[in-house]
Amino acid sequence: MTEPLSFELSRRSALAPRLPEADVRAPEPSEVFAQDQLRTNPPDLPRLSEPELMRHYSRMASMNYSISEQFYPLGSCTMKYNPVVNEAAATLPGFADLHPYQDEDTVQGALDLMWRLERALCAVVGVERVTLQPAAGAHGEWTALRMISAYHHSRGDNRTEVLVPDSAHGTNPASAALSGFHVVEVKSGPDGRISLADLESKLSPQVAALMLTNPNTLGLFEREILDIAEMVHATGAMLYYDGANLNAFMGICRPGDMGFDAVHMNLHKTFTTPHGGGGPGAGPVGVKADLVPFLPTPTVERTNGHLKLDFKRPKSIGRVRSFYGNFGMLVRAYAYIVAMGGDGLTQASRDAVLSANYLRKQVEDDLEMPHEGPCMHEFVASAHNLAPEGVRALDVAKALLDRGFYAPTVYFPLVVPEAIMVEPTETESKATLDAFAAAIKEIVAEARSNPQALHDAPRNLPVGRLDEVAAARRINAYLQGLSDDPVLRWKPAPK
Amino acid sequence: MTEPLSFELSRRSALAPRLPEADVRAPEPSEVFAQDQLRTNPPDLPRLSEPELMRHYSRMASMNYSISEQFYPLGSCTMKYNPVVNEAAATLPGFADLHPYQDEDTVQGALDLMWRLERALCAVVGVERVTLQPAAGAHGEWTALRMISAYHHSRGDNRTEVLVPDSAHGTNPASAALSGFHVVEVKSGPDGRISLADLESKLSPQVAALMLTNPNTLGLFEREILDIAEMVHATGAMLYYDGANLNAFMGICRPGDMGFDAVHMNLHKTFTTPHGGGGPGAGPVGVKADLVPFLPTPTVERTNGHLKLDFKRPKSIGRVRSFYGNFGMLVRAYAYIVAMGGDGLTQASRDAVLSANYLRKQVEDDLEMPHEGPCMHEFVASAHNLAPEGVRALDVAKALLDRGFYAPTVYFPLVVPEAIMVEPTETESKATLDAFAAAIKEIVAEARSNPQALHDAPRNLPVGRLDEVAAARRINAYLQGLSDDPVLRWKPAPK
Amino acid sequence: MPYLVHSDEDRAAMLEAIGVQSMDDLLTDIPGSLRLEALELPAGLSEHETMSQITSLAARNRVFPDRLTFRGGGVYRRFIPAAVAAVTSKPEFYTAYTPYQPEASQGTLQAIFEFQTLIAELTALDVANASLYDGATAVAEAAMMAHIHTGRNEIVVAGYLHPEYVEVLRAFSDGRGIKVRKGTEPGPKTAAVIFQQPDFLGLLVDARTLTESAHAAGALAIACVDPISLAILAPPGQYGADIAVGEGQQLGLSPSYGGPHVGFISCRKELVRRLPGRLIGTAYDKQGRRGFNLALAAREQHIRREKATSNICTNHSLCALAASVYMTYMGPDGLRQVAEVGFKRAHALAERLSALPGWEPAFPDRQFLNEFPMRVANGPAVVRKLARKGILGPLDVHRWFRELKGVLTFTCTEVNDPRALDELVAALS
Amino acid sequence: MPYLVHSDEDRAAMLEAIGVQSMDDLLTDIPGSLRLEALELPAGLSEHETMSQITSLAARNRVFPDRLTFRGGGVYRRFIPAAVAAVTSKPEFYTAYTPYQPEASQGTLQAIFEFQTLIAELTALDVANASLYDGATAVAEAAMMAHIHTGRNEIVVAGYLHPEYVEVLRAFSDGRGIKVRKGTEPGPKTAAVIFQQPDFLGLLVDARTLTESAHAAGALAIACVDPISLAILAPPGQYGADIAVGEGQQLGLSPSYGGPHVGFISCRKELVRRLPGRLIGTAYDKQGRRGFNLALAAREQHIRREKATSNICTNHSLCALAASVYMTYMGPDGLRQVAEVGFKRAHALAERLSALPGWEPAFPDRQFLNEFPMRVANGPAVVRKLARKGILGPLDVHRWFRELKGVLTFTCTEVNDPRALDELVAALS
Ligand SMILES: Cc1ncc(COP(=O)(O)O)c(C=O)c1O
Ligand SMILES: Cc1ncc(COP(=O)(O)O)c(C=O)c1O
Repeated sequence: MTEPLSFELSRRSALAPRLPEADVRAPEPSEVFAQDQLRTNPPDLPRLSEPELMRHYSRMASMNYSISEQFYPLGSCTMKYNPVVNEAAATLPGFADLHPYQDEDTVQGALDLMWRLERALCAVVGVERVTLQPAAGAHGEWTALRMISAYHHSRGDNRTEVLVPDSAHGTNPASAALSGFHVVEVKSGPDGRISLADLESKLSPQVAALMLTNPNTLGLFEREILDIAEMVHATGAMLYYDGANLNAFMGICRPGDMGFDAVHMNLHKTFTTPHGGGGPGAGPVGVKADLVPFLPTPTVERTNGHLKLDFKRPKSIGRVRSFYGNFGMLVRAYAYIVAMGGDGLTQASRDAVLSANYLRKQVEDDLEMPHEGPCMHEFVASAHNLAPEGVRALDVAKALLDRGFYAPTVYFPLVVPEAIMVEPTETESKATLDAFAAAIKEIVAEARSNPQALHDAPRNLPVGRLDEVAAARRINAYLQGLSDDPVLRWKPAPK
Repeated sequence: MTEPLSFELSRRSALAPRLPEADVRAPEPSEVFAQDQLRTNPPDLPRLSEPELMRHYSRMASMNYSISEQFYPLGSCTMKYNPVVNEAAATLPGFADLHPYQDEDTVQGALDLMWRLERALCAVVGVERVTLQPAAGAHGEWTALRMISAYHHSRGDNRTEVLVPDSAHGTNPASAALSGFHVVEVKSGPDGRISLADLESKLSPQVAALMLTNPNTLGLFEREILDIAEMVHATGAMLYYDGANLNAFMGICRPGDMGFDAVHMNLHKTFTTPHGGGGPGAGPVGVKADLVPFLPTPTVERTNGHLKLDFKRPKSIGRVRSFYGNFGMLVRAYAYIVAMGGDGLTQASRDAVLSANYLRKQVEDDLEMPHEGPCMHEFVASAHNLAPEGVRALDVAKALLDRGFYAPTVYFPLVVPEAIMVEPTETESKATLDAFAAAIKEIVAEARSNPQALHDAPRNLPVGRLDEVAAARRINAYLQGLSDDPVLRWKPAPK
Repeated sequence: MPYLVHSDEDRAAMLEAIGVQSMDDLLTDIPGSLRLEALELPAGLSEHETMSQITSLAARNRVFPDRLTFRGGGVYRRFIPAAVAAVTSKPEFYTAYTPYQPEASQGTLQAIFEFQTLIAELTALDVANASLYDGATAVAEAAMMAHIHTGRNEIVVAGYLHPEYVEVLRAFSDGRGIKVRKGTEPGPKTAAVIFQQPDFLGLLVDARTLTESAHAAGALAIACVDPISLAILAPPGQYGADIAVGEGQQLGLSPSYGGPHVGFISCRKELVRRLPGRLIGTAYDKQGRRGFNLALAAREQHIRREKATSNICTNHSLCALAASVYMTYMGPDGLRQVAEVGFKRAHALAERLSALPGWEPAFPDRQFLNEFPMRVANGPAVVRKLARKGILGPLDVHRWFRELKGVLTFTCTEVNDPRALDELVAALS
Repeated sequence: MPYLVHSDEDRAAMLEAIGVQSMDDLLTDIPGSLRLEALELPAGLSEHETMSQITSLAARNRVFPDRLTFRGGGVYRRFIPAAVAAVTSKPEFYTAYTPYQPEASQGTLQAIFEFQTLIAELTALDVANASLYDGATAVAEAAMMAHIHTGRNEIVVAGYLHPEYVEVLRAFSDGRGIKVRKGTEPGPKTAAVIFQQPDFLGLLVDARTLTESAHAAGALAIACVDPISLAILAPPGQYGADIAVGEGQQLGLSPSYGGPHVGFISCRKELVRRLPGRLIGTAYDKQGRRGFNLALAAREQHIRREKATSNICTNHSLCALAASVYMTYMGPDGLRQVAEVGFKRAHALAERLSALPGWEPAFPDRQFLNEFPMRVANGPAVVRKLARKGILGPLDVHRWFRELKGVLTFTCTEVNDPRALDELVAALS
């Protein structure tokens, strides 16, 4: 069943909620402001009673798949269990009700938490300092590139290029470009790893940094990472670590030890802060000593047990967002780290790798495996083998939805045709992995026996497969002034 | 999709949760207790990791209909919107973390809340005092009957009978019987109201009380309530009000004014405390002056702004449960009353009556209406008119489930064959009522065109119609020792 | 008004559809003399003002930290996993009614079926019901079962049964002409012997002997048990009790000034038909899928009316759900761990208190689990002094028992960390 | 370990199925020299101990009551309807990912589509996106849009734009060779004029004139607005601004020491293809059922990579959901009421403060809505004194602006009840 929009449920006659009255002697806005400064037409917000509102959102919620109810093997996204106690922690009034401009001595607990979280993250990734300010992974990438840029500038070195592998996530080249760099792509070799030859050929004194994730987006560990680091550093460039794949090796190895100079972490992946249907996340960035002077302001500093915010950092790249980061998410991540401990985090990564290899094994005869294993915390399969039946990765994805599973990431990374990228995480049971493998087998069998059924999937969801092409056409028509349907928003009927 | 039992998901090898260690020097239990005092086999509780546990319960939750997502027109149950702010109120640490044996001066806020709630309930139903102790409606009925019994005894009057109308809820006769009374049934007349003639014939000096609800379970106001009260009181009996139907007339009239001597209220109906899938509720009982000495201990008393619990009540019937009632539910009900105010409660009842009459009107041509309107806050229809097609009230109920509505109460009250008892409440929109009426029309049409479809309902739910007869047979077999399947519990496989 | 949905326009349209002029036309059955002008209640408030008022009431209560709470007496501070509230705050659970339509209520039904199994396992008896209001009414309901089952009119209460439970038992018994007697010797009229294990003071009773003497007299044995204790102590089924009852607050429910909590009851197969309240069982649909439904309804008020085994209708489902989540979170090992931590800390504390001048164990020969009675000269003063130091000290049981002057019961659980014990001892020294 | 599911037995079975001997066989790609012994972190704690530790950190913060909080500066205490948390705490919303599979994500998609519409309505512009990180990055993203759209390299910041937003704007601009200049006069290189309405001090700017002068110079006008103010004040669309941005914290989000909050951005139709981040649109299935999906993805990083309009991937969806619930709860009249209450109380307070000796309005000729600057000799001392009395007093803006010595900005909202104003004035007298 679909649910009407709040705007469609709205009735003009519905009453406003009861709210406090001003209860003071004061003028009306119309007595104070010029006509021109006042709004002429009230905004057309919906008018719903509270019971209608709550039911509206409750019904919408039930139209979502989520890790709370479904296996959500979305590769590269590390959809692991979000501990419920973390929600309780973040909503403690002692955190939730703090104003960001309170005086330092009234927020010692908050600052201490940030300090401790920073130390813990330093320990996990092997760096000197961490800024907690960036709001997400992409924001962290860009923040790090700003620091790398500032570093080179501070040495009078005007480097203009950033190298990015062809298997990289789209945010990497985008962040580099937005940071003012020219993006140069580095090719992957046949084994799914970066081609050292190609890298060699692209490295030059113009190169400011190489952005890598390891294991890479194919779930494969870059075995030659130490050589890569040496090559990169030899040209004076820096090595940047996209931390989206950090879940693969906590306690097993560290980006800092591999030679990475800057590292972002997605707290909403590795450190269980919930993804919220698309954020908020948190994308702290860790750096080695060379980059420390360039960290965003303020940093959290501790002297004799007293914590303070340090705004006086002359070489800093400045602020990358308001205040001190997505503090509420930092609380959750800290709670996770405390509960897991060093032993727990290590076991988490080991289990994540184990689960990925186990699941890969279960489906290796059903889908194509373009690269040899073992994989790390995720693997990329291909639906290429179903091409003869006209079945695509997208069909497999939709058929999984019908079977009660969210779909893996599809068509990413771009280097694998019909990619199906599966990341089970450590918080899914063997029974769930087995059920997923059985569903894949069933779908592959159906691809052979009745491919149309797969094209028709999903059938058990509130809507069937949406026609995205037609939708794009309608948007074009609107933007070109050929249609009144704004597509990107509801529009009140003309009065 | 169905969900395995936690016991079925359990694996012997699963780890226990991390818990605090004792961290003190102390003996082991086995060193202190005799062998005989120790448990020999650990209980066979399931072993699930937290992620598995949370998903298990999340999936079960999604198998429920509830007022948060569905119209739930369950007659006599007043399934109205449960304000979300009330949940926040009840879980404030200042309430949730109070120990019942804290000293009075550390719980003044809690006692004041109880005091204020008592005053508010007195105002709504028109009585002198209210005890907040009973845990539910049935418990309140029994508590009131205990008081009525004590009252008569205190006057040396040994009355042995309680009169209960044939349309009464099953808890009424059960409560009377458990209170040691002999139950005598009073018949309803053809207009759905109590037959005064029959009442007359049953009244005698043996009668301790008449239990009534008004509007009665047919949703009809007992027009002759003042005559009834006079007749009952004339014989020295008391009049008891079953408050399940109080939502019909808050601010419109009051049981106390009608002549009722004792009144229970279901806070989980009229006062929006959530029903929890079957409780906890709260069933306060209000009484007129004659019964005040018999109230359960303790009562809450206020002198000069200081609140205390009064345990010294020599005529009291004693305690009806531990501590002071379902305090958490009292907080919720109080929050509701404060937010609604006198004006809001009155409008709530008016809207409840309006909605019931409106919905009755929409379906009066589709189902049989055994009694003339107007009704109060609910109405009882009958599926008797579908009998020629072999369709029963139960079929209508199941067909409604398939259409996204919970079912009305069926087969109650007993005086209407194939009863379908509909209580829309004031918190459902006209649009919802219209949709429900449309569903009824569709079902009635289907009864004529394809009755088998209705017998096969529900089809869109996790399970189809359950064979309750076979289930009962299996229980009998178990209880008679003819089967190993306990039916009423999961049983570990023999080791 | 906050939770209403109809606008005046809706109301007019609905009245018109009904075919009446005004609301009053729908209320004509109500005698005019009964019609009220208005409720004598203040006008409603906005949500913000409502919460401000409620919050300031809450602020007039004093909350003692869990780690410094040593008071029990039937309600205990314990670690409650966040999973419990995460489940019980799901509207699909908390805003559903009693599962009359099983196909649309499988969530509640399955959860309660699991609760029944958990309680049956814990007590080592055959079948448990879907919940009762609290421990006190559970004791009373069990006594009523025994009364009907044996046809006898006397209940013997052995030892220190929670005094409030005894009061409730009396209220239940009074109406039905049942005599409640304290003692340990059942007679020919005795329907049941009821004992609490550990008892109200925290002391262990000789459950097996009490059970055997009940049986010897043709009476039933009813054990009122602490569910967490059963991870260590012999469960009722092991020593042959017929019915087990108890209070489930410790299984994941907050103290909440005494409620809502949850009563549980389980029994031997032979007594199942006498059980009060709801029972959930398995049932199958035509496709053979397993589901759950309300079972043995023929015992209940809505079918049997005055002949029902009890009048209970609404029970404490959501609290039973909380208890299920708690027990499932713990598992057998977790529950044992929790029970042991309380046991050990209580024993460590008892030893330290006994070393303080003027303090002595009230019953030095009796064993206890995690609650224990000490004797001291000036009980009430000690408790007041601790309160001033921010400690919710022991329970002064003299209030209920004359013979226990100066007896204070202390409780320890996993929330009373060792430093909290130090603070308590320091405050008493 | 708390959140892991595999038992040792499971692990062994899985290794066997994979066909390896040990975990290490799966980690052979990692050079031995990189392998870690162990993390330098303490061992894990139980949930109870974890929460105890976190709770004691929280206890080391001082929470001022909302009613006695007069500090704003971009983050405000407001009444948050309980409905907001009731919705955002639904796991179906908060544990979902970005809605890549629309058919299994209609809840999130529809909610965000409603958010886009609400923001577009509020700002009176054509289209809004699905959210940005915060107000600061929203300003910067808008500037980048203008830079690309006009091909120009200068951003003019007019008046008191939030100083932290300016800093972030600079950080964004630096990398791309864009100059940020303060002033009100755009020139031929100006891509956009950015102003805040009301500004950082709470004062109204002449939005129409600024917009017109931007347009006259061929630049875009970017208005950074307070969403609640738009219930009273002219929205950007009304005075012709091209892009509206702002911080949505006031729409139902707690202060939370500065985040997570939510940035919003809306624009004229002509600029839609330049928008950063996610956009949701309607789409239909074969049966003609309306659904919602991610739209215009060709602007985004996962398709366009280095040519994308922005690098944003994860945005602030759940905060946008909270804001949607808030705005829907309020409706147009509720939002106006909230805005008016703040306006009136602020004006009442300003008048009373102006009557105090030594106090004067810092900009007596300028109008304000619910935040306003006062001047007093000893600003910092006043603020400290109030803190001692339990009041989170005004914001000392001298910290950012040399010229504003002794200027303190006060904020009033519906949570500062009249008695709270009395208490503040009394504390200052
Ligand atoms: C490999 C990789 N890098 C970067 C990102 C961007 O992170 P965020 O979405 O937090 O901005 C992602 C997120 O999907 C990713 O998978
Ligand atoms: C008319 C009537 N009386 C009494 C009761 C019993 O109330 P409770 O379920 O709270 O015990 C009900 C509940 O369904 C009822 O409808």
